[in-house]
Amino acid sequence: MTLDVSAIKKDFPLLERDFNGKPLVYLDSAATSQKPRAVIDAMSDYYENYNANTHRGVFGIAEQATNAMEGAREKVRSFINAPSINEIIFTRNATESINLVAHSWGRANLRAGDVVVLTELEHHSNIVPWQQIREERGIELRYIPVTDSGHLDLDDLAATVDGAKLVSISAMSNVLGTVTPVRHIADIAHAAGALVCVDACQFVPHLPCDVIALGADFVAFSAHKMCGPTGVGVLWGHEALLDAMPAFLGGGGMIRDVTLQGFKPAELPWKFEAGTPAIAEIIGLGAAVDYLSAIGMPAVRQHEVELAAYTLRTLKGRFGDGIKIYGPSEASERGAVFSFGFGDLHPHDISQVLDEHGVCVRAGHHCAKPLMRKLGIGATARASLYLYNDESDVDALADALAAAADFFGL
Amino acid sequence: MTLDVSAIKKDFPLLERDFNGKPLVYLDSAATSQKPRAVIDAMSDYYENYNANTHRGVFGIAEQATNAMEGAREKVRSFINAPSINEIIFTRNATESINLVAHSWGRANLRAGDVVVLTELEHHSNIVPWQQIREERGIELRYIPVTDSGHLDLDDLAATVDGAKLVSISAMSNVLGTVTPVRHIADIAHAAGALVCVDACQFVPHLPCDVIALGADFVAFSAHKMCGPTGVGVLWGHEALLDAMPAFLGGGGMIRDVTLQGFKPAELPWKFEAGTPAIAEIIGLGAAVDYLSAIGMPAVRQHEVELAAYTLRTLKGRFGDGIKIYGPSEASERGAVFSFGFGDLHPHDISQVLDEHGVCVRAGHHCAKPLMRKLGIGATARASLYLYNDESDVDALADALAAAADFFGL
Amino acid sequence: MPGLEDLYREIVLDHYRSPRNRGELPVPPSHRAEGFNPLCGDEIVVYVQVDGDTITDVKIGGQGCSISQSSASMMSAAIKGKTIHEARALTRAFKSMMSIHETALEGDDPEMAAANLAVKLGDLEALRGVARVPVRIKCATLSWNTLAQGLDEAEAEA
Amino acid sequence: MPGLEDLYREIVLDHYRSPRNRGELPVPPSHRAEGFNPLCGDEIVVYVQVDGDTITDVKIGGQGCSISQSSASMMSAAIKGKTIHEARALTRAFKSMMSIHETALEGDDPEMAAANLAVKLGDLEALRGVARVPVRIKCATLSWNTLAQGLDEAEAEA
Ligand SMILES: Cc1ncc(COP(=O)(O)O)c(C=O)c1O
Ligand SMILES: Cc1ncc(COP(=O)(O)O)c(C=O)c1O
Repeated sequence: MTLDVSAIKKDFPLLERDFNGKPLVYLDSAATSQKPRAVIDAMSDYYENYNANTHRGVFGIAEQATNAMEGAREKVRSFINAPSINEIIFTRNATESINLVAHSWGRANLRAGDVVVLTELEHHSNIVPWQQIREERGIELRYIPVTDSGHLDLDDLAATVDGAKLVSISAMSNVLGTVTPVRHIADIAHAAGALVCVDACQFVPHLPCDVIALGADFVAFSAHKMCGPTGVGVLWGHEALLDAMPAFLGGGGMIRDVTLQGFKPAELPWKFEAGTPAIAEIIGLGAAVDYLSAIGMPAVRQHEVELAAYTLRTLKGRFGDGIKIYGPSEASERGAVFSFGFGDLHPHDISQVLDEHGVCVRAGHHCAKPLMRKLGIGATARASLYLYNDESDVDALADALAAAADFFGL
Repeated sequence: MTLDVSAIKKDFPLLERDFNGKPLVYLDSAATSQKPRAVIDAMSDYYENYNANTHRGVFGIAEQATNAMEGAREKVRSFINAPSINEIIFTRNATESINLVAHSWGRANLRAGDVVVLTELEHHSNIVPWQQIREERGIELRYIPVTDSGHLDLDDLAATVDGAKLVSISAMSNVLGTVTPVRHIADIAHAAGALVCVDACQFVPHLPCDVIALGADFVAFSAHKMCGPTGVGVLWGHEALLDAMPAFLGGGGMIRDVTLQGFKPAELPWKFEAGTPAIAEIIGLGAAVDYLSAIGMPAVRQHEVELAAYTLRTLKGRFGDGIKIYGPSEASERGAVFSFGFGDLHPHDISQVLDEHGVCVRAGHHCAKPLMRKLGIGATARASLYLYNDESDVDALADALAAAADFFGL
Repeated sequence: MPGLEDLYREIVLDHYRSPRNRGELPVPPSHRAEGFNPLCGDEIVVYVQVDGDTITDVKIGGQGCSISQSSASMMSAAIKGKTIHEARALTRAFKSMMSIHETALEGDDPEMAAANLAVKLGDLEALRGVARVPVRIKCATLSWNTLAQGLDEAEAEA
Repeated sequence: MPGLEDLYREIVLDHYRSPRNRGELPVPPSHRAEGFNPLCGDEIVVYVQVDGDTITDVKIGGQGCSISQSSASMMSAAIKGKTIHEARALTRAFKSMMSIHETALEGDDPEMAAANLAVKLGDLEALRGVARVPVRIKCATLSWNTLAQGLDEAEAEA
C-alpha cells in the first residue's frame, strides 16, 4: 500500500474509538469523511484562544482570527492551484456553491431558450438549481447520457453542447465512482462557446486538483468530504467571471457602501460572502488542506486506485454473480466508491445487517434519482473508501456481507 | 448582580486564558459572543464519536447524528416558543435567514409598486436584500425614522405601513442598543395587512424570546452571537407561510423527488435546507441553547439591564461631556451595547489604544451606514457586553479610556 | 446477532419472503393510494375495496425493504374484513407502538394512548423491534399512512 | 505603552494634530480623486495640480483616523514639487514598507524591492510601526492609492 494507513487511522479520533469492543469500519466517506484531530483541534483552538469576528476588528484576537481565515483562503487557493485568492468564495457547502452560480451567473446570463447541459449521473445538487432556473426562465436542459458501463456517453457531445451557454458536470460520480473526462468535455464545450462548471465534491477530496488544467470556469466542493468540518464549502471561479456577476445574498460584509437609496457591492471575494462567515469552519478547512497536502494528493489517489482494485477483486472473488457492482470495472477509471446490489436484498436490509457488524455503508438513492431510474433500480447500498481505509476494511465488508447472506438465507 | 459572573466566566475558555498576564476584557459580543466549553465540547464530541452525515444513514452513528441534529431543532423551537419544529429552518447566519425571506417569499409575493417598510436603524443584512428585490422588482422601500434619542419615531407609523406587504425591523439595534417596540409595530402592521419579519440577531441572545408574543411572522438570528458556533443561523416562520413559499436553494436533502423533467420539494423544514447541513454547528447551537436556558434568559436580561445602568453611570461619571454615548439613556429601554464618541479621537484610535490595555471594543460603522449617516458620523467605537461581563469589565473600559485621553493629550 | 433477530423476527421475514395479498384491484370500485419514502425511494401502492363500512378486499403493490414489505403484508392480512373504524384504530395502535419515544416526548393524551394499547396488534407485535431503529420507522409506517389516504378517499366518496 | 508609541510616533501625532496641505484646489486645472475605506468609513480626497511632469500643488480633504490622516498629510508634504515619476516611486516604496510581510510571502521581484528601498522615505519612516497591525495598513495606504488615481487621471489627460 502506498500510504501507511495504520498510522493515518491514528490521526482520526473516531476511527480509534471503541465500538462494542472493536473499531468502526467506516465506509461512508462519500457522504462525509471522518476528521483528523488536527482539524478538530484547529477549531477548538480558535474558539478557546482567539474567537472574534473577522475583518472589522482592530483588536488583537480579531486580527488573529482574520489572518487565520484569510490564511485558510490562501491554503485552499494553493491546494486547487487557483490563480488568485480573490477567486476563492466560501459558501456553506457545494450545494450552495452551485446555487450561487445558478442564481447569480444564471439569472444574469440565461434567457428563455438558452441551453444548459448536465449529465445523467449528476447529484441532485447539480440538477435542481438548474431546474429552478428553467422554471423561472424557460431555459432548456440537456443531459449527457450514461452508458451501461457507467461512463458518460460522449458520442454526440459536440451536438449536445452546440449552442449551450453552460455545461455543468460532476468530475466524479458519488454513485458509480466514475471519474469523468472533464478536460475533454471542457475543451469541446469551450469550442462551442459554453462555460464549464464542475461539481468537484467527490473529486477534490480524492484526486490532485488543478482548476486550470481541469479546464473549468467554476468549481464547487464541500469541506466535510475532504477531512474538513461541516458548514463550509468553496466556489472557485475565474476572477473576471466572478467580477462580472451580480451579488447573490445581500448583507453585512459584502458591501462597499449602503445608503437608504442603494448599495455598492464589495470587491471579490467578499462580494459573495454575506454576513458573518463560518470562521471556525473555514479555519478547520485550512487545517484539512494542510493535512491532505502533507500526505500528498497523488499518494491519496494512488492508494485509492489500489484499494479500488482490491475491493473489486475481493467482492467479485467471494460473491461472484451474487453481487452487482455498478460503475467502471477498471480501478484506474474510478474512485473507491462502490454502489452495489446483493442478491435480492434491499439496500436498507444490507446496511442494517452490516451495521450490526460494525460496518457503515449507506443505502438509498444517494441524491441521484435520475441516475437510479436510468439504472432501473430504486436504491443501492454504497461502500465508499478514503485514505484511512485499507484492505482489512474491505475484508470486514466482505465478511459482513457473507453474514447477511447467511442471515437472510441467500 | 443577578448572575454569578465569576462562575460564568469560568465556563468560557477564552475568558480564562492569560493575555499578557491578565484575562481579556472582551466587549465585542454584539459582533460575536464567546463560547462556553460545553458548546466547544459538544462539537468535538460529534466529530470524535459519531461524525456521520444525517438523515440518509441506517447505521448507528448516522442515526445518532440525525437525532442530535433534530434534537437541537427541538431545543431551538422551545427556546423561542415556536409552535412546531417544522418551522425551525437552519441557515448559515441571520443574513442568510433574511435573504431566504427576501428571495423566496419576496420573489413569490412582491411586484412592482409593492411596499416594504424598514427602519433607519437596520443592519445592512436587513437592508441590502430588500434593495436587491427593489432593483429586480421595482418595489418601494420606506424607512421608519430614528429620533435623536435613538428611538424609532412611530408618529407616522400608520401612514408608513399603509398599503405595505411586509414590515422588516430589528428587535434590538446593534449600534444604539435600542430595544424596539416590535409588538406594537407588528399590531399596526398586521392591521394594515402586512407581514412582519424580525431581525432578532441582537434580541434572541439577550432577552427572553417568544415569537408568538412578539407578533412576528418571520424571525431571523445567528448562533454565533448567542454562545453558539459560527456557520449556523435560524429562520423561524409560521408553518403556513413557509409551506406556501417556493424552495430557495436547490439540491440534495430538500427534495421529495427528482426526475430529468423536474423536482418536487420536500416537506418543512427540509425544503429550505439544501445540501449537507452544518451538522456539528447545529449540535453546537443546541448546546448553546441548553447553556443559556440553564442560566435563564430573564436573569440574563436583568443582569444586562443592571450592567447597562452601571456602564452609563460610570462613563458619564468619569468623562462627563467628554464622552458621547448614542442610544437610549434609560437602561431598561436598551441592551448593553454602547456606541460612543470620545473627545475628537477617531474610533480606530480609541480601539487601538484600548487593545493595548487588553480591552476589546469594535470601531467602524457596524454594518449600519444609513444609521451612521443619520447620526452624522462616519464611525463609532462600540463596547458590547454579555452575560459573562461584570462591573470590573466596565471599570477596565473606563480606565483604558482614561489612558487613551492621556496618551492623545485630551 | 441478538439485535438483528429482534428486528427481523421470523414472522417478519416470512411476510417478506411470502407477501400476502400482493396484486391489484380494479379501480373503481376499489380505491388506490400511493405512498412514497423520499429518503430511500420505497414505494407502496394500497388498493382497498370498501362495502358499506367494511373493508372487503386489500391488495398491495410497489417495492421496498423487508420492513416496509412485511409491514404492508401483515397490515393487509390484519385489516381484511375489518370495518373502517377498526382499521383506523389498528393504525393508531400500530403507529403508537412505532413512535413510543416521540409519544412520550410530546406528551400525547394518555387516555388515547391507553385506548390504542387496548387494540390487539397480534402478529404486528413482531415489528416492535423497529421502534428502536428510528430511520426504519418510516419503512414500517409507510403502508399504514398510505392505507389512511385510501380510507379517507373511500369515506369521502361514500 | 511601548507598542502604542511604536505605532503613534511623535511625528505621526504631529501630522494628525496639524495636518499639512488641508483644503481644496479648483478642478480643473487640478485633478480630484476620492478614496474610501469601506471597513471603517474613512474617506480621503486628494487634489493634485500637475504642470508638465511636476506636481506643483496638493491638497487633502476628507476625514479619518490618525493613521490615515497623518499618512495623507506626510504624503502631501513629500510629493509637493516632485515629478510624477518620483511620486510613483515614493508610493511604491511606501507600500512596500507597509506590506513587508505580504511582499515576502508572494515572492515579489527582489530587484524591484531593492529599488523601492533605495527611495528615501524620510518622515514617512515614522509609519513603519503600522505594518505590524494589518488592519491599519489600509488606513496608511488609503491616501497613496487615492493619489495614484489622481496621477493616472492627470497623465491620461496630458
Ligand atoms: C442587528 C443585526 N442584524 C443582522 C446581523 C447579521 O448577522 P450575521 O452576520 O450573523 O448574519 C447582525 C450582526 O452582525 C446584527 O447585529
Ligand atoms: C457529487 C456530489 N455533488 C454534490 C454534493 C453535495 O454536497 P453537499 O451536500 O456538501 O452540498 C455531493 C455530496 O453529497 C456529491 O457527492
